[in-house]
Amino acid sequence: MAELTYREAVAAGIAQEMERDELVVFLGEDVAAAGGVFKSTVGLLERFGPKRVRDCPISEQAIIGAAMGAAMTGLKPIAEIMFSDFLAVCWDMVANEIAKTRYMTNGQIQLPLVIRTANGAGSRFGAQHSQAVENWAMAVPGLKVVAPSTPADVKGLVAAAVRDPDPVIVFEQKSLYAVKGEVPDGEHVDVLGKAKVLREGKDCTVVALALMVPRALEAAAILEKEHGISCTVVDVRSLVPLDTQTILAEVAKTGRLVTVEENPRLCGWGAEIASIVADECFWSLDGPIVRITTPHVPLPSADQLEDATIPSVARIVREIREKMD
Amino acid sequence: MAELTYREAVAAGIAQEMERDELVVFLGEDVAAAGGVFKSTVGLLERFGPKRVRDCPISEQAIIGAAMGAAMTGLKPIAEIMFSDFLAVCWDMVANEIAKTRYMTNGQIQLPLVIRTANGAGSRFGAQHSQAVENWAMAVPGLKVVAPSTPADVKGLVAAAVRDPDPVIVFEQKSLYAVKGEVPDGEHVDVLGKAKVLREGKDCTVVALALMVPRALEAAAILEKEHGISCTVVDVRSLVPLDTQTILAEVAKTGRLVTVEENPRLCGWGAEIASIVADECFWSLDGPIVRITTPHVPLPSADQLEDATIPSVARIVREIREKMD
Amino acid sequence: MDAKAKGKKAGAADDIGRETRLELYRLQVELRHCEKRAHDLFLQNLVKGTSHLSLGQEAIAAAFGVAMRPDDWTFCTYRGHAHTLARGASMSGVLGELMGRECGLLGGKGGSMHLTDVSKGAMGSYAIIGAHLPVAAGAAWSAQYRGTEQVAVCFFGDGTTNIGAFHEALNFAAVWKLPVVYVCENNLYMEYTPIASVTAVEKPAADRAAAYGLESVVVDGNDADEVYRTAVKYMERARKGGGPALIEAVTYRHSGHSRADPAKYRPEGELEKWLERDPLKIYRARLLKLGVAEATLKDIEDESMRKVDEATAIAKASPPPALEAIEKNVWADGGAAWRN
Amino acid sequence: MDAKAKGKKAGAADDIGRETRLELYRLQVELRHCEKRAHDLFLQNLVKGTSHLSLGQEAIAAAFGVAMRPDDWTFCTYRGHAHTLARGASMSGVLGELMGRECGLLGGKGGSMHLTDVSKGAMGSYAIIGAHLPVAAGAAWSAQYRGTEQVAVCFFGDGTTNIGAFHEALNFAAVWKLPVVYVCENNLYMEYTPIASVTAVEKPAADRAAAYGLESVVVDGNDADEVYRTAVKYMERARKGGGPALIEAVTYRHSGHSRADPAKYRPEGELEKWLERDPLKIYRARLLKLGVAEATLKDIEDESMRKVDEATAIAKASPPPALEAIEKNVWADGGAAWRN
Ligand SMILES: Cc1ncc(C[n+]2csc(CCOP(=O)(O)OP(=O)(O)O)c2C)c(N)n1
Ligand SMILES: Cc1ncc(C[n+]2csc(CCOP(=O)(O)OP(=O)(O)O)c2C)c(N)n1
Ligand SMILES: [Mg+2]
Ligand SMILES: [Mg+2]
Repeated sequence: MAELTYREAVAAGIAQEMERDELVVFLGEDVAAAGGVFKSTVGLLERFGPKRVRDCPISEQAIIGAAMGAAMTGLKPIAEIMFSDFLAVCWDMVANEIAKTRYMTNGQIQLPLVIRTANGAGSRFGAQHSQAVENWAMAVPGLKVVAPSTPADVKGLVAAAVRDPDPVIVFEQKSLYAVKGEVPDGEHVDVLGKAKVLREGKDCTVVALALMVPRALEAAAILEKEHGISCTVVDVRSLVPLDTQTILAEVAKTGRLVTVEENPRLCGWGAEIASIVADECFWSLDGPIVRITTPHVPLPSADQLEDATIPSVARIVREIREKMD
Repeated sequence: MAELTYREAVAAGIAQEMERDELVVFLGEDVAAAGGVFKSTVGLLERFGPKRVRDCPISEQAIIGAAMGAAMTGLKPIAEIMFSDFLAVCWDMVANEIAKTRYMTNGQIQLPLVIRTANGAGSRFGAQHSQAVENWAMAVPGLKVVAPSTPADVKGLVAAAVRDPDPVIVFEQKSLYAVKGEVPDGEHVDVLGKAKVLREGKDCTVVALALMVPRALEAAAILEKEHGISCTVVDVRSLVPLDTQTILAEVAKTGRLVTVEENPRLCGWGAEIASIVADECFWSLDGPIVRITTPHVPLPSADQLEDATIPSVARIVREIREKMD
Repeated sequence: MDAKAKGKKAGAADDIGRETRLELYRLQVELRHCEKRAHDLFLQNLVKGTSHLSLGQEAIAAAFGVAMRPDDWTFCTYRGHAHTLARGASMSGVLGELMGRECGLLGGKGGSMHLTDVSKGAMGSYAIIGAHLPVAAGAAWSAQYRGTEQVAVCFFGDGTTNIGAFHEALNFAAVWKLPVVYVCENNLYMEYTPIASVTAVEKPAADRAAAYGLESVVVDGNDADEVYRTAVKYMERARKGGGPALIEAVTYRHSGHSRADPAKYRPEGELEKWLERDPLKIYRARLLKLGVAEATLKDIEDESMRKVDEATAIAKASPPPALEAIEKNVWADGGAAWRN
Repeated sequence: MDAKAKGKKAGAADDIGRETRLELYRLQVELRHCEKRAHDLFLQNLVKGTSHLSLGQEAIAAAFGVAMRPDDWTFCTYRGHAHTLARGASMSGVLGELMGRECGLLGGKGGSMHLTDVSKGAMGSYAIIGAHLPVAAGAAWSAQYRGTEQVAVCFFGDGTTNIGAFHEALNFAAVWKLPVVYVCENNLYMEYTPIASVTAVEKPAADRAAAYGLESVVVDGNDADEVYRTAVKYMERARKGGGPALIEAVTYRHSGHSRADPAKYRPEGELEKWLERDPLKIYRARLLKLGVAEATLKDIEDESMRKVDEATAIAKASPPPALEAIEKNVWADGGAAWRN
């Protein structure tokens, strides 16, 4: 096992797949010569050359459209959208073209492509560069969606996304890029659609994603130690496909569900999970379902404001305590 | 009371507000000389002239951007996006610019504008012209969102949207344009953020929107008559602001919640409502929360397929019966 | 607009052989008959959704259809019946799709605006303005990457030149020197609005070519020979690494924008003027002048009508799609599961 | 690229009075000092988010700042400190916003990329490439509609010319003859990528002007007088109903793209060459040559430094915003409620 940062693990995942398969190509803005604005693709140009690793104009529609056209004719493109907020600029390509084409053509066109993007808050960049928008993608039929929380997961899920025959969007969390973690040596490929149970508890099942996972774990430790509340923590990892078996099973065991979401409140992924649990797991529930989310506001930029807006460890602890009373 | 079609009521709502306030202007593609592809703006050009009613190039970003620039400098624009699917083409303008600008500028910039768009299925137009995407808009902080189900409501809510100082998106349902209904004579202005209880029942509260409202009502009549199940039916009407008071009160009375949504399953507005109810109304619930939605697929175009994809009266009846047993 | 941007006539010298010319005629006739049939079927309420006919614009689809290599790729719009047929897609598949039948090219799941036949290189019809221009660039990139000398051809309308994706795709294709030929069919209108009233230049595509370092090319879109020569020229150049082209073919649609449109917005006499310049009329006269026998043409026409009748019968006999299709083919595994 | 598209030098004859020239110098100096201070504050870890400096590009913001009427509107990008200050926005408000303080122009809610001061006509800084070009057109529409003779001026970079919104806005503004002046500051790079490597034409804005029926205008963006003359000319034309303009001002940024960027991608000697053409250096020399006393310039410089020091002190003394701000000002009622 080597210790890598999350950003290094992204590059390692891409490199592993480009090494394996010549049809894998990578494109985006400032990704090649500069190695990406988050330095998550450093070294790829040097290793795979300018034919396979390409810098693009500021043309997100062209980038994603080109990835789509290349994918339907035999390549396996990985396209980077620098900040996930910019998905809005090419949302038609993502939500109306890529997501629907296989279905509309009754399976004639296959789109083995990956869109990677830096998602979420923590960098004081303000409301146009900091949103968590994984729920936008989850809402669109025809897209697979993952949001890894560790270096090992990001490497393995990027690799799995490249190998998957369907379009996959990988949401990388900006605030996790500098985080270090063990990554398995050699080829590492994960599986789409599997949640991970990171901690087992008796009182409450906490379901979290991406940056909220380490926070949920920390909160669970505090709740256990200081308040005697014992929490299961599930890392959802993949929003589509969604591992409802794991989630339902873990909620059934504790009788309570708390979601911890970075996305703003309305129509967040937690709402979907809550609605599934409230239907299929209703009779096992011992109390209300609780959602802890970013409030339904655009994100403020000042450091104190931003920190106080997205769910913090302290807020998770406080809300779970209050609701478990 | 005059009887108007839903499409006539749209034009009547716009005309009422343009008559009242010279600062109200209207722009879109094929909206002026042609009166709109759904004929929902017939007569406006003749009545208010080419300075106030303007045909635009196929440039959705320019149309919505221009509405934004005009709104921040004193006009009150109404912009049409022909099909709601095309919101994806200008999603950056809607979700990143219009929704966030007031917040980011700490209230300096005000955006009194309306975006109207034809939403939803029923016309056999295929997956790129038939989606129900009201949940896309609901998920974005800073947007108000309404989806009227009757001619009276569409007139009154369009008028309310024009008068509201914030950006409002009006989702008009394509399949309702030809529907007739009574519309109050004279000035008619509704209120944003109010749900309507259309029918009171004892066993179950059915919450629906737009095209699903008449279907829910019809289903409720059948359930009552043929199966002895008595349903409350609530027309949500406004997703943001959301009238949670009415919804929670009605669910508390019956102990059951069923949402009927045209949007595809994942992260639909019904998920949000389900999560609110599962938290705040948990102890009043007598059974699982049920969501009846379009399955999570792009829409097929053939008539039989399309009809079988979105929730039908028969399916609503069947699912409620099964779940109420 | 200044004169220099007005473009030049492309291709003129090289001759076109008799066989090619007959093929060009055959294809135009077939597209015409099939579109007319689509219209009839609509009047019989057998076409359920919308439909956008190419009546009057057949020369363009036909000329490219004849000029393209079988492994080249076509990308077109909702107004794509002709372009799809011109690549050799099954006519019953096209009519069946319009009618929402199981035999449709897309099994009834896509509809008239999304005709696709990958086996013939018809890589899809796109119904949101502009979106397929970047997609075509991507296909061209894939050909370039793999060195296959395939060319992507992308058809769109005059109205499409005002949307952002047009601009992004053209610049992208030019910078990467991609083997893609963009063909703007300027039929003077977007839906119901005259293109001149919403466009800053006179020739919506050609006057913008220079913005991408490309030549300004305008052709008579109602003259199949002229379109054919231009197609050959720029496709060959693209094939050999010469990069993209942007061709503006001026034409006119005889019917309304879509089945819902009676086209009342046209100035009086405009349609009549263009009917004089009907591509089939022009081409038939030319063939006769070139010495082709009337009987040869008549045979082509009759044969084409038989083909249309046959396709219609097959489509009419085809059942509606099974309801199971609804939850099929979202994913490559054939299904639609979003959860375990 | 062909010669005809290369554009012509705009404005040259008319003279600029001494007072205006001193004002142009004063403003350039002030923008320079303030940007340098922003950089210092960043090194002291007092600027919390990102920041994009205009060092080296001050002549453009200053020239327009002087040329604009107080009720004209500015739309700019994340690289907008200079443009906002040039309209007269409070310097402590700008620095305070960069530092995330309560005294910031946006109360700390927007950050360095969104500087806005509506009271001065600074209608926002937009951080997603291209978005503000249509918005500026909309403001111009509002001026045209109400007959106020206001002009909207919209600044953006070379990289922005390749995104769809650029194209849509320019066509829209041209067709509606809107009073908006688009100013492309061509500083040769997008973030870290040379613009030439991703753009099909040499002059990313000017070579596209013809695509919107507009004149090709290229100016030396490091010469405040040249920019000023051009600004006056096209703003006046727009004010009188002559429609939009697209001006390409060639310039260079002395620092990296943003605070995170050491700008190692530049070829050796490039920065040095451009430092020779530093707009302040050029302008100072010109004023001396025109007979302005060294002491007058020195006074301006000292006064500007005092102003920056004062603004810094105010910003540093300002507290962080109260946490209640988080749920304020989503809606016009001042709140953030999405439910009752
Ligand atoms: C983004 C988008 N905006 C609007 C439409 C609605 N629409 C469909 S066809 C059309 C006109 C297109 O005109 P043109 O490009 O000239 O093609 P033509 O129909 O004339 O072949 C419009 C506006 C659309 N499909 N997509
Ligand atoms: C749609 C979009 N894509 C990418 C970015 C990231 N980005 C920020 S600045 C920038 C470069 C812009 O270059 P240019 O327009 O030349 O302006 P400059 O920074 O040189 O002033 C990029 C790519 C963005 N903000 N928005
Ligand atoms: Mg057209
Ligand atoms: Mg630049």
